[in-house]
Amino acid sequence: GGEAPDAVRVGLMPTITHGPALIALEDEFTPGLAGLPVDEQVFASGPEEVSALLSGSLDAAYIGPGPYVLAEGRAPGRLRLLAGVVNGGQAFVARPGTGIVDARDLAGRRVAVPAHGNTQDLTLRLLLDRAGLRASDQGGDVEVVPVKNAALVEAFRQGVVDAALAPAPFGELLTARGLAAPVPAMDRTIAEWEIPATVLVATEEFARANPAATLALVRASARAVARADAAPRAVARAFNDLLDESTGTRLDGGVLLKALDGTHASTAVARGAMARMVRAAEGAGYAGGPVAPAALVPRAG
Amino acid sequence: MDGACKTYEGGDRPALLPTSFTVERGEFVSLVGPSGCGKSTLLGMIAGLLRPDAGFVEALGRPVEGPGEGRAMVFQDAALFPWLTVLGNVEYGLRAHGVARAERRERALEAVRLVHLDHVVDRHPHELSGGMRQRASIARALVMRPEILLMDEPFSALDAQTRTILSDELQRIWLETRPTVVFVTHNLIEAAFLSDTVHLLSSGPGRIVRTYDIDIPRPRDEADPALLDLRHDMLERLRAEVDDAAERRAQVAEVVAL
Amino acid sequence: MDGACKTYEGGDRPALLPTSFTVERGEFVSLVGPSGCGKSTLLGMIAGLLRPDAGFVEALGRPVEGPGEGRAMVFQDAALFPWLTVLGNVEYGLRAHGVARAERRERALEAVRLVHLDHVVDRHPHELSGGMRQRASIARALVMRPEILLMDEPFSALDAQTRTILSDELQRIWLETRPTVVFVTHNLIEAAFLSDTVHLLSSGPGRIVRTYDIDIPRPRDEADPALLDLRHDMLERLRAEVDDAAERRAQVAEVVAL
Amino acid sequence: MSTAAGGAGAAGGRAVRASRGARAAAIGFLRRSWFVLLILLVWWLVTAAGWVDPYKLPSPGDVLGTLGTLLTERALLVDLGATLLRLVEGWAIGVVAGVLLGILTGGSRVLEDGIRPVIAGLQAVPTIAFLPLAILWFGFNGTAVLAITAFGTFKPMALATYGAMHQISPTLLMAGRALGARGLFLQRTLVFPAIVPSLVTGLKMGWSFAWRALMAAEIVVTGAAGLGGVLELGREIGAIDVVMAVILVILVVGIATEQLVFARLERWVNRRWGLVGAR
Amino acid sequence: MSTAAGGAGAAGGRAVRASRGARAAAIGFLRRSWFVLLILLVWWLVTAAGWVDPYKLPSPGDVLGTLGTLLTERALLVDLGATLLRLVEGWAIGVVAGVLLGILTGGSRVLEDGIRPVIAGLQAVPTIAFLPLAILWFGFNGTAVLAITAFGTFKPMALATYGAMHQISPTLLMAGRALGARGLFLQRTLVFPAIVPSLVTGLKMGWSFAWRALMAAEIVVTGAAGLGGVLELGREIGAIDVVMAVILVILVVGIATEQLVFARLERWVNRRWGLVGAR
Ligand SMILES: Nc1ncnc2c1ncn2[C@@H]1O[C@H](COP(=O)(O)OP(=O)(O)OP(=O)(O)O)[C@@H](O)[C@H]1O
Ligand SMILES: Nc1ncnc2c1ncn2[C@@H]1O[C@H](COP(=O)(O)OP(=O)(O)OP(=O)(O)O)[C@@H](O)[C@H]1O
Ligand SMILES: [Mg+2]
Ligand SMILES: [Mg+2]
Repeated sequence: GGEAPDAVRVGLMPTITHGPALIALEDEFTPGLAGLPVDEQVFASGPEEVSALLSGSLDAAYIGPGPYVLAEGRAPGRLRLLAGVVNGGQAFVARPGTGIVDARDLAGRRVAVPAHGNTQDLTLRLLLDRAGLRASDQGGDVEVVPVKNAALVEAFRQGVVDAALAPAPFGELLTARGLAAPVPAMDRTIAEWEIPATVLVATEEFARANPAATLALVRASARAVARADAAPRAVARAFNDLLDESTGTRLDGGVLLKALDGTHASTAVARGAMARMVRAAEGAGYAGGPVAPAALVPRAG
Repeated sequence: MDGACKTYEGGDRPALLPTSFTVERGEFVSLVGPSGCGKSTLLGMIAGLLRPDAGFVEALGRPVEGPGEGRAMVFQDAALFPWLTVLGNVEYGLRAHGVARAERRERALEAVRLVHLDHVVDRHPHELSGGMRQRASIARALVMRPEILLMDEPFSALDAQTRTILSDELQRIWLETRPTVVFVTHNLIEAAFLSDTVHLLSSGPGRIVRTYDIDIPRPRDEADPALLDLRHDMLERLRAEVDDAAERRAQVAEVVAL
Repeated sequence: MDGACKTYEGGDRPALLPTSFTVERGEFVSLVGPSGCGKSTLLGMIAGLLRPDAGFVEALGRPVEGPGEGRAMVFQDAALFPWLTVLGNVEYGLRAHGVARAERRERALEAVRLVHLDHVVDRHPHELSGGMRQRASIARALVMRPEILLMDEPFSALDAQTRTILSDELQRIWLETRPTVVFVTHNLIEAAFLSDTVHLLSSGPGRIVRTYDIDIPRPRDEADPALLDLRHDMLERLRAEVDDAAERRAQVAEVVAL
Repeated sequence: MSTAAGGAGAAGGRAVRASRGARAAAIGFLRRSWFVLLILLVWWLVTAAGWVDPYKLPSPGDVLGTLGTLLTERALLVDLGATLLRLVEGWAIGVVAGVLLGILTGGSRVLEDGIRPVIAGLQAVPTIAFLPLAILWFGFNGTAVLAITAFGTFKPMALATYGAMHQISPTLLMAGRALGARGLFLQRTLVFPAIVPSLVTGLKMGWSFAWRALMAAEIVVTGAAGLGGVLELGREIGAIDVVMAVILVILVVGIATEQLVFARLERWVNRRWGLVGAR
Repeated sequence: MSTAAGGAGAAGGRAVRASRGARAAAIGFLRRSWFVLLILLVWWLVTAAGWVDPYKLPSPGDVLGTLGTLLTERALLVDLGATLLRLVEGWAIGVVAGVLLGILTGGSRVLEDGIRPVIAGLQAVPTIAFLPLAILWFGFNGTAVLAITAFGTFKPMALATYGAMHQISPTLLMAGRALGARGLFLQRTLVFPAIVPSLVTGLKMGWSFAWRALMAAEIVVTGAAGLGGVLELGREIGAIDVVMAVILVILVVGIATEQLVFARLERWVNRRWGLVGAR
C-alpha cells in the first residue's frame, strides 16, 4: 500500500531457534520501530510465513533459510534477506539399535524431517549428497519422511522412522526420553556448514517504503541476538513462557539448555551455507526457478 | 366485439393435427375428447404457454405471443402455490402485474367472495378441501378480470357431488361476469350443461370431428332430459371415434362412471 | 377335514369389532364391505401377519401364531419383488422354506404354467402388464401348495377386461386345486361369481352384517342373471349399511363403476 | 389409538394418566439413549479397570475434567465462538451464493448444462485440496479459512438447488406464467419458494460439508482462535483428553444445531408448505 | 419428436442425417463444455497478459507442464494409486460396515432408536476431528488414514441404510413374511435387495465423504505415498502449480468415477429394479 503503515507486522514461530525473536518481542520491540508499534504474529511453519509475506499480511518475519530460498526461487525479488539470527539449531538423531553412525548408514532407511523444503529437509539432502546417496523422490533409496515436530515422539515410539534431522529442541527431547541417540559425526558436518536456523527477512515492498523502520528492525534484532548469545537461560525462559501461554505446558529446562548448546546466535549469514541451500532445493526439484546470488546476502538498507 | 375474437390453426405436433376453430366473445365453449387427444396442448397454445409448430393463435384481435394479456387459466389440480394463503394466491397475478397493494387486496377479496371463500382467505391450500382449492384457483383466474378464461379439466379431481356444486357455481359466475370460456373436460354432462358450443375431438392425432351448439336457455338444470339426450348422442359419437378396442373400453368405463 | 378349519374372533381394534366366522375346508369365501371396514386387517390376522388384540384365530386345527404354515397371500398390488424374475418370485417362498434347487425349479415352473406365464418366466415384474403381474403373484402363492389362500382385492388395480379374464382363471385354478380361499373385494359381481359364501361387512367398526350362500353350480358365467340378482340384493344391503351420506355417495359411485 | 386407555375409570384417571405420562417419557428417554449410556459404561469400565493405556484412552472423568480446564483456562468458549462464527459466516455465504447461482442459471438450459457439470466435478474434489490456493490468494489468515468454508458449502448448495428446480411441478410454473409472472419476479416469488422444502434438506447437507471444510482448514491454519487449532494442539502435545474434549464439544454443538435449528426449520417449512402428510 | 426430419426426401436422407448427427453431437459437446472452455480461456488470458502474479496463479500451460513432470519424475501415478487404493479400501470397509449395521439393527425399533442418534451425532462431527485419536490408536501410518476413511464412509452409509429401510414398502415386507421368510433370510433376500436402489445413491454420498476424510488425513499423515502428501508438498514448498496439478488429477478421477462407475451402476440398478420410469 502507498499509505504509511500503522504497525510493523513481524512473524515468528514458537521454536527455540527463534530465541532472539522471542527476546526481541519481550523487550527490544516494545518501544516500537522508527515510531511504529510492532504487531507480532505467531506461525506454525515456514511456508505459512512465506504465504503471509507474499500475500501482504506480514511485513517481516523470522524464518528458516529453506522457506526463504524457495520463496526467492518462486517469487524472485519479493523478499529481502535482512540479517542472520541463529545458526545451527538442528540435531541428527537415530533410533537406538539402528547402528546409524554416519550418513552412509542411511541407505535404505527412513529419515524424518519436519516438512518438505524446510531447512532440515534441505540439509539432509546435502548430507546424503556428500555420502553419495539420494532421497527416494530423487531416485535414491533413502526415504525422507515429513513428520511434524509434534508427531516425532510418536513416530519414534512406533518405529515409523529410523532417524531424524530435527530442529532444536526436538532432537534433544527424543534423546532425553531415550527414544533416540545423537549421531555426532553428522552434527559435526552440519556445524561445519554453518547453516542458519533462522534469518530475518522483510518484504521488498516494506523495506523500500519504510527504510527507517527496516533499519530499526535490523538493529533491534541485532541487540536481541547479542543478548541471546550471552544469556541462553533468558531464551529458554522466553520460549517456555510462550509455550505455556499457548499450550499450557513447559519443557524441561535442562533439555532446552542442551538444545541451545547447539545453536549459535549471530547476525552473520555464511554465504556458502545459503548457496548450499539453493543447491539442495534445486536438486530436490523444489526450486521454482533460479535464485539470484544477490538474494543470499543480507542487505539492511 | 369484432366477430371472430379468437382463431386457432394448429401445428403438426404428433398428437395434434392442424385444427382450426373460432370462439365468439363471451361464448362458453367446451372441448371434449379421449385422453391424450391434445386438448391440454390446444389450451396451452391458446394460453400462450406453448408455441404452435405451425399455424397461429389469435386472441382478442391480436396474435398470441405469450401468456397473460386478458387470458387466465384454471388447471386440473388447482395448482395453487402451497406457500401462499388463499388471498396470497389470488393476489399473485395482480402482484405480477404490479397492481398496487390496496387495489390488489380489494380486487382479491372481491374475487374470493365471488367463489364463496371469504371465510378461509388466510388458510393455506393444504388446509382446504379439494373443492375449495378448485374454487380458489378459479378466483385466482377471475381476479385478473380475464376476457378469456381457459379451464383444463378443472373439476376432474373432485368427487361427483362437489363437481356438481362447482358446475352450478361456474354457471352462476359465468352468467355474472360473462367472460369467454374455453373449457376442457371428459364429462359430457358437464360440457353440455355449461356450454354454448361443444367441440368433440378425435383420439390419436387430435382434430375436431363434431361440433354441437346448445341452445338450452340458462340457468340450466343438470337433470334436464335434453341434456341427457345430448350426452347420449355425444357418447355414441365418441364410441365410434375411439377406434382402438382397448382405448374404447377405457373410454367407455370413464364416461359411464361420470 | 375336521369341520371347522378356521375360526376368527376379532380384537378391539378401533375399526374392527369382535368378529367371528368359520370357513370350511375347500370353501371359497368372499368378504365384501365398504372401504376401511377392516377387511385387510381381518385377512392379515388370518395370515398371521397381524396379531389380534383379543380373541384368536385358528387355522387347520392349530392357532395361528405367525405367517406361513399352509397359508399363502395375494396382495392388491401384486407386491412382487422387483429385483427378481417371475421365476425368482415364484421360487422365493420355496427358498424361504429351504426347498432344494431342483424341486424348487420344477414346482415353480408348474405353478407358472398354471397361470399361463410360462413364456415370461425370465422377465422382471416391471416388464409385465398389470394382469400378468397379478397372475405371477397368484403363482407365487400357489407354488406353496397352500391349504388356505388369502386374497386381498387381488384384481382391484386392473382394468375391467383383465379383471374378468383373471376371475375366470381363478375359478379354473380353484376348481383344479381346491384350496380354501378367503377373498376380499369391492366388486360384488366378482364376489358372487367366485364364492360359495359371501360375508358382508359393515362400515365403521367392521363386523359381519349379512352372509350369502351361493349354490349356483360351477363353472359359472359372469352374465348369469342369478348372479346379477344377487349383486342387486347385496348392493341394496350395502347402501343401507353405509349410513354416512358422504360415504354412501362414494360407495355407490364405486359400486356403479364396476 | 388411545382407545386402550379409555377403559380407565374417570376418577383418578388424571393421576393414572400423569404417572403413565412420566413412565412413557422415561421409557422414551431410555429408548433413545440406552446406547449412549452403554458406551459410557463400557468406556468407564474399560478405563477404570485399567485395561487400556490412559495415554490411548483417558477415562470419561478425565475428559470431562480436561473440558472443564479448557473452558476455564484456555477460554475454549472463545475458540468455539470463533469457529462457530466462521462456520455460520462461511456457510451463509456459500448458501446464498449457491442458491443464487442455482436459481439464476437453473432456469436456462444452456447455462445449466455448462455450469452444472463443472460444479459437480469440483464437488468431487475435497474442498480441503483448495486450501493451499486459498492461502495464497487470501493470505494466511481467517479469510482463507472462511473462503474454504464458503466454497465447501457453495458446491452442494448449488447442486441441491439445480436438483430442486428440476422437481418443481411444471403445472405450478405454468400457473405462474399464465398469471403473468416472468423473469426475476417469477424466480423470486415462484421458483424460490417452490424449492424451499428441498433447500432445507440441502441446508443440512451444506452445513455438514461446511463443518468438514472448516475443521480441515482450521487444523492446517492454526494461527487464530478456533476448535481446529485446539484439536491440532491436542494432537501435537499428545493430549488425547484434549482431543476428546473438543470432539465432545463439536458433538454437542452438532446435535444441538440439528435439534434446535434444522429439525425445527424443517418442521416449520413442511407445515407451511403442507408437506406434513408427504413425509 | 423427430417428425420434423420426416420431411426430408428419401434420397440423400442418410447423408443429411449423418451430417445432422455430427452437428448435433458437436452442439451437445459445446452445450456441456462451453463453461469449461470459458474458464480455460479466461485463465489463459489472465495469466498470459501478466495481470496476476504467476506465484499466485500459474498459467494453464505451466500447470500441465508441472503435471507432466510430476507424472514422469515424481511418479505421481504411484501416489494416485496409493490414494485410490486407500480410498477404495476405506470406502468399501465403511460401506459394508454401515450397511450391515443398518440392516441388522434397522429391523428392531429398540436397537435403531438407540444407535441411530449416536451415529447421526457422530456424523455432525467432521471425521477429521477423530484423526488424532486414530493416530494414537493405529499409529502414525496408513492404518490411521484408512480407519478415518472407513469411519468417514461408515456414518453416512449407516444413516442412508436406516433411511432406506424406512422406505421399504410394507406390503413387500408382508409378502415376504407371508411366504415364510424371516430372520437373516428375510434380511438377506428381501430387505437388502429392496434398499439397493437407495443405497446406490448412498454409495455416491459415502464416496464423497470418503474422499474428504482421506484427503484431510493424508495431508496430516504424509509419510507414505499419496495425493494428499503431494498436495501438502506443494503447499510446503509454495508450488501452486503442483497444488493445481493435483487438483486437476482429483477432478479427472472424480468425474471419471462418477461417469464410469456410479452413473452406470445407478442406471443398471434402476433398470433392473424397474425404476426407469420413476426417475
Ligand atoms: N411435454 C410433452 N412432450 C411430449 N409429448 C407430449 C407432451 N405433453 C403431451 N404430449 C403428448 O401430446 C399428446 C396430447 O397431450 P395432451 O396432454 O394435450 O392430451 P389431453 O387431450 O389433454 O389428454 P388428457 O385428457 O389425458 O389430459 C399426447 O399424446 C401426449 O402424450
Ligand atoms: N397400520 C395401521 N395403523 C392404524 N390404523 C390402521 C392401520 N391399518 C389400517 N388401519 C385402520 O384400520 C381400519 C381398517 O383398515 P383396513 O385396511 O383393514 O380396511 P379395508 O376394509 O381393507 O379397507 P379397503 O377396502 O380400503 O382396503 C381403517 O379405519 C384404517 O384406517
Ligand atoms: Mg389434458
Ligand atoms: Mg384393504
